[in-house]
Amino acid sequence: MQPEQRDEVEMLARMLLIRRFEERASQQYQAQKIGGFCHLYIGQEAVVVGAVAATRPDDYIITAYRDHAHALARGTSANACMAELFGKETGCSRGLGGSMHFFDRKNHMYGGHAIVGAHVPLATGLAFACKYRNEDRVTLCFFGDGAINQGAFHEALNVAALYKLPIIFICENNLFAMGTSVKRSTSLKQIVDRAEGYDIPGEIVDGMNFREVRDKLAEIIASIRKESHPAFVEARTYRYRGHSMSDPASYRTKEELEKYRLDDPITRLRAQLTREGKLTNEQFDQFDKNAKKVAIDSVKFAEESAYPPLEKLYDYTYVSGVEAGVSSAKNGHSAADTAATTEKPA
Amino acid sequence: MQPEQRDEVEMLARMLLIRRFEERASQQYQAQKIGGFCHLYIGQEAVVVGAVAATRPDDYIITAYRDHAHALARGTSANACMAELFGKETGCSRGLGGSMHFFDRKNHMYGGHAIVGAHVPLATGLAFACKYRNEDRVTLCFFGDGAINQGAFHEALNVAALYKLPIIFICENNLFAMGTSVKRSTSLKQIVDRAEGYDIPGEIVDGMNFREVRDKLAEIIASIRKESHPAFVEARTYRYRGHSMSDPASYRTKEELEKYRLDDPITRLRAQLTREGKLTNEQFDQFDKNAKKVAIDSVKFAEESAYPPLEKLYDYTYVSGVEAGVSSAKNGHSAADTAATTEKPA
Amino acid sequence: MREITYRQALNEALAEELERDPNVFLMGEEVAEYNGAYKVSQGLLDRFGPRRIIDTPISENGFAGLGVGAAMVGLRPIVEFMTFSFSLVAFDQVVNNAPNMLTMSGGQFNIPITFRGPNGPAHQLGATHSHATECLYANVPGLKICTPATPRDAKGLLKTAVRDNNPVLVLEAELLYSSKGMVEPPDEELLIPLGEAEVKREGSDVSIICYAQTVPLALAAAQQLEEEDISAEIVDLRSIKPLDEKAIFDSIAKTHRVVIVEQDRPFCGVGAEVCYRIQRNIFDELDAPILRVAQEDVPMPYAERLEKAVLPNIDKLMAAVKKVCYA
Amino acid sequence: MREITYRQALNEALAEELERDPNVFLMGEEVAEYNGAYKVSQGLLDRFGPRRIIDTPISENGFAGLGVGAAMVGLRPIVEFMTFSFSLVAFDQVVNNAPNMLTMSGGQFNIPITFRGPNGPAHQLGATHSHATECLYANVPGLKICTPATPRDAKGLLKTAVRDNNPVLVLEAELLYSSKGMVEPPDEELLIPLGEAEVKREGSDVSIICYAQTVPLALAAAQQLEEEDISAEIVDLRSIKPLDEKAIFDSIAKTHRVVIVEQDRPFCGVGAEVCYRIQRNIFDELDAPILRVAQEDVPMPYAERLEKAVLPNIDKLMAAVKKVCYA
Ligand SMILES: Cc1ncc(C[n+]2csc(CCOP(=O)(O)OP(=O)(O)O)c2C)c(N)n1
Ligand SMILES: Cc1ncc(C[n+]2csc(CCOP(=O)(O)OP(=O)(O)O)c2C)c(N)n1
Ligand SMILES: [Mg+2]
Ligand SMILES: [Mg+2]
Repeated sequence: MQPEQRDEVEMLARMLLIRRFEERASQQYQAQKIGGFCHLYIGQEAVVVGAVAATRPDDYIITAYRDHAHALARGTSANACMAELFGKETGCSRGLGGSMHFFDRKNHMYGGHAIVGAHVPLATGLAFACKYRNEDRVTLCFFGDGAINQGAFHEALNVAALYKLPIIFICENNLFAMGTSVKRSTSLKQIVDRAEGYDIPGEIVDGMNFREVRDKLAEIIASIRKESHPAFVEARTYRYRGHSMSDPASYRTKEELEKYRLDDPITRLRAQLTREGKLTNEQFDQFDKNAKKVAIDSVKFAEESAYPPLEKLYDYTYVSGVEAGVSSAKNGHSAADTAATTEKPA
Repeated sequence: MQPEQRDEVEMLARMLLIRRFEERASQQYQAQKIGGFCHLYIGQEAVVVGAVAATRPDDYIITAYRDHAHALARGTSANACMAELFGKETGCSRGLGGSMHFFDRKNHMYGGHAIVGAHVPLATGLAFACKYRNEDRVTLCFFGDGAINQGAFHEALNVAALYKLPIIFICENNLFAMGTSVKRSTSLKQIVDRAEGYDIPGEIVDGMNFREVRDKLAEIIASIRKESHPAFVEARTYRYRGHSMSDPASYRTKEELEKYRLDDPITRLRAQLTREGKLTNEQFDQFDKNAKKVAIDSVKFAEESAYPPLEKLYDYTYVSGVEAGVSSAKNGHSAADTAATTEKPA
Repeated sequence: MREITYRQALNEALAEELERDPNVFLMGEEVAEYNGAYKVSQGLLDRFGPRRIIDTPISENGFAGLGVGAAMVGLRPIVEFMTFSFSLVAFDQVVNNAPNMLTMSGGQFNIPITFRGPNGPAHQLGATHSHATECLYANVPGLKICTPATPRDAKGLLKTAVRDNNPVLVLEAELLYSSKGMVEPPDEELLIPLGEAEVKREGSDVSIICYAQTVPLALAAAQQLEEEDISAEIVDLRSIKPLDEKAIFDSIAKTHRVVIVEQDRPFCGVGAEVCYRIQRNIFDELDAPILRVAQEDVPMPYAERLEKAVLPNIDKLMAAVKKVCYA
Repeated sequence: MREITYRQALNEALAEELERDPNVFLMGEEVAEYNGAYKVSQGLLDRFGPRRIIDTPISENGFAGLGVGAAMVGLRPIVEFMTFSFSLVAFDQVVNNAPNMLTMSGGQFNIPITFRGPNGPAHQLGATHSHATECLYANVPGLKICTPATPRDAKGLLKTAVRDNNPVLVLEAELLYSSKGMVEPPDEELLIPLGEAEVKREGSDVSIICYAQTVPLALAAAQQLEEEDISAEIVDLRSIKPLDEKAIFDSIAKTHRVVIVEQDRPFCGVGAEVCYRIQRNIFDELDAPILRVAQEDVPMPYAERLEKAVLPNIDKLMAAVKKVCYA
């Protein structure tokens, strides 16, 4: 099967949308419209968009808490994303997940997971299901350079290799896990070497280069669709902002940041497309204007959306109803059960 | 510093003692004098004895639940070991640990740990303490081929590499984890390759060959004493018995077992020593007779020993007393605290 | 009805659910080629093949998470923990990913997974291998927990668990695997709803609340109490969560005296929660303080008589019953 | 006495213990170069150097186990969990290796380790990041658990924890890190014993049992109740295990009415155990059923008003108090 080729200009527009969305999110966080933790993706756009450009829409993707871009790249609307940050019912997780827990079943985006490394086993489960059902979908599992030191990561890679699951482990190596540089979290010369310990083929890609990410992923995906196996990709990238909104990132130099900014993934793809006559400056400006408008509109949408109603507080703990045959007045819901446990205002 | 050289004949005698002790343990288990789970080491003797022959008595050793041999190799008396299996107060863990939890502080044997993989982080703690105190001790951490797929193993290896801890991870690869062959638990062609994923130097040794184990370990230990670092050793060995006393081991062929028996570590070292004129048949028989006697005597000792007194039930949950300065009538013990919680016979 | 063992009942439940629904699969250490460490999955590999009966490496956190992931896309995994003591290395997957997914995704992903295996102290396995995990997991919203004590309950609850669209823990009792009991024949579908207790013996003087391994203990005590003219009603919770408050309250409304006998450790144990519910809701029905018999609050020692002293036993239970009866 | 923040109190405790005993070291994610995710270890790397203030990879199970191993040979590790929600991936090390070692080794190895970090819901962190772990760990024999609510208690309890020869969990309250309170000057050694509750406010009509983040809540309620002529006594447990039964019973002997307000989830929560102890031991002192205010039994939602509805709050507490006072 041919690797999917998504229109590059469209993909550039998506990177722009991510960038502008994250800038708005940052602003709204500072305005205290957004609560909890908030981790921005600015600088890393080429990784997820490059990867998505190489996948079919029905391939599975799953990631950690730095997840806004993964939803947007997959087609979740900016409105649903911003509304989620605002904790509104129109959010992609109905306001119950927040920044770290974006989900979009329709677009096969399986989260948004906030315990470092803990979603990597989940990813093997998605891939397992594809193999079990004899589907040729591929699962893309994104995680950070810090996650490779979690036990969950290790167990998942071994199982993926053993069962030959159709999965790509994509390490977004942005050089830091919070304030800890990769050098201080593992003794490896390069992260990709960890894959050797499982006999999983590994590749390094320049995560600031959309085309390189897309082409390498397309190649791997084609191989997996032909015959199921796991693969590992270390995407070398950089986050321009701090770890989260509350991190001043004083553990790195201004020079380092500037060096990476010069390599900006959006600027780079734009230059390539312009050079090749596929994009004019006017078109780019139009895309950018549009991205900004979509981001601003999403704030408005989020602001105007309703909060999740208090009455629904107990509605998401259990699904009621069981498969077949079981019936009991008491089965399947716990509201009555739990309501008795703690006191309510009279 | 020179690698320690322990007398080979003495080491052979120790292997014999382990063999005879385990045979008695098996018999006593069948006679229901021993409870719980019981995992025998028969066939693997050259691994731990070879390793101990290369260490100083003040080096640290720690292992999993197949631990009788590790205590015996380190100098714990057969009496204390058998008494532990009988659940007697004279046992090496006062009858509170049982087969899977042998401890001997005096001989620097730090357990006996029954959750697969969970002692590997403990081992890094022992090694960390040595480095922290600027001691040149080495920690030997033994575990099975099944343990390398636990998250705890992974996290420990990474930390050991990162902190350059003085530790040797010794995988006793006996080809099976219960009924699961290595081929079915990891996709690696050889276990030692897993060490590459941490940049830890790895070696394979023939675990049926005492001298090879000892010499390789001596070399590694000398290197570590010179400059602290971790190392990984895959010792290829075989267990003659089932996983535990309740396992008929029907997942392997008689032929496979017989093949390994021909390579018996005791027979092999005996032959080497005899060939070299260091051991006569009479001497060997005497050692064997002695080993059998020590094992039989240990049963008698265990039988005649007292059970841990019921009054001490609460004595091992907390140590009373704190370091300095803290004083309170209520602090440091919980007997009174817990006694109130559940009902006692009148 | 015919008499089968608890182990066989579980085996039948697994086979029937695997047969019924191609989305159901069984995964765990030694479940396939070895036929299960405790032989609960005996014969299933032969019958259903390696696609659906799957041996795993010793990676509890990994394969529990794999199960949760597979459940996100509609499979219905049955994950066996060789014992629930080993589920502690998978704790994060069981308490974070399985039960939180529905909330975190705003209702998009329910997780129809069953975690099962023996739970609680068996015999002389020592401190690391004797965990009774029911109270730890019962604390977690989003999980359901059942604790069958008889072959019939084992079969009926496990089958229901597999069909439930939420994560359910079936905490089996290793010491009861070989015990026997009457169970409906295989051609009669046996489904026992989660959240329904069962009065295993009627009585009028005192209610003994029990579950899993403490059910036979309570029944034995009831017999002995009978001789001393104390009539004990035995309420088997069967499910810890949801908890069948009504069955508990109904019994106490009759007896006015309660002893809870549980297999877990006392501090924040299941009995503490049951006690709270009782005194909060039917305080005036109580003629005596509620008493509990649980483990002693110490790590489990290996030595047999110490282990016995730590566990709930008939002497402790009898003493507690007499105390609440002022007998 | 001088006024300092809870964060500063913890920082002083760490510095003093590191200064006093060369066997003490601090280890965790971002504790050194970053000065702590919540700045509790501010300045310690500068003062004590990288040998004793140690950054780790994101490997909670690994470094918790490293700490336990180091404690086996006499070091006194202080292991920081960035939050106790992340301790769930290290659950096995905390509940198996740390507390069982003394028993399993027949008394040869005690484990003088301190696990510390923020515990319980903070603000809009969602289901995975809001775990209140006190009842999970309190169930485990061999652990001690304290839950300071004031800067003074934070300093005094943490220092005691480090000196205790057993594994101790210091469950801090993130939402209180910036709160202020009077604490003895640095030259006065401040050690508060584990297992001693403190009456934070005297009262005569009702006892409110609380700890950690619910202490300020209880104090606020007491003030409001005062206006309605209800005099509430506020008992701050300070330690969950050992539990200071006497302080609880003494207060109830005065007031005869109790509400327990806890920050954890209700099912098998700390309040359930406290309730059991009370009704078992001083049943006749009670003039009303014991009521509890805990979290609602649902995974924590992100949306602010839903989170507020899940948490214990002053309205729920006031309502419960009035109910037990029949007011
Ligand atoms: C098990 C666990 N430990 C700690 C944390 C706190 N934490 C959140 S993000 C993070 C750093 C992760 O870094 P990395 O994996 O490199 O991803 P990045 O933030 O760079 O995208 C840490 C330590 C957590 N969420 N889960
Ligand atoms: C976490 C955990 N999971 C499962 C078990 C049950 N178990 C005990 S030993 C064992 C096999 C271990 O095999 P290996 O590591 O190769 O050691 P060997 O028995 O061959 O010495 C298993 C699965 C356990 N003790 N701990
Ligand atoms: Mg990173
Ligand atoms: Mg093995």
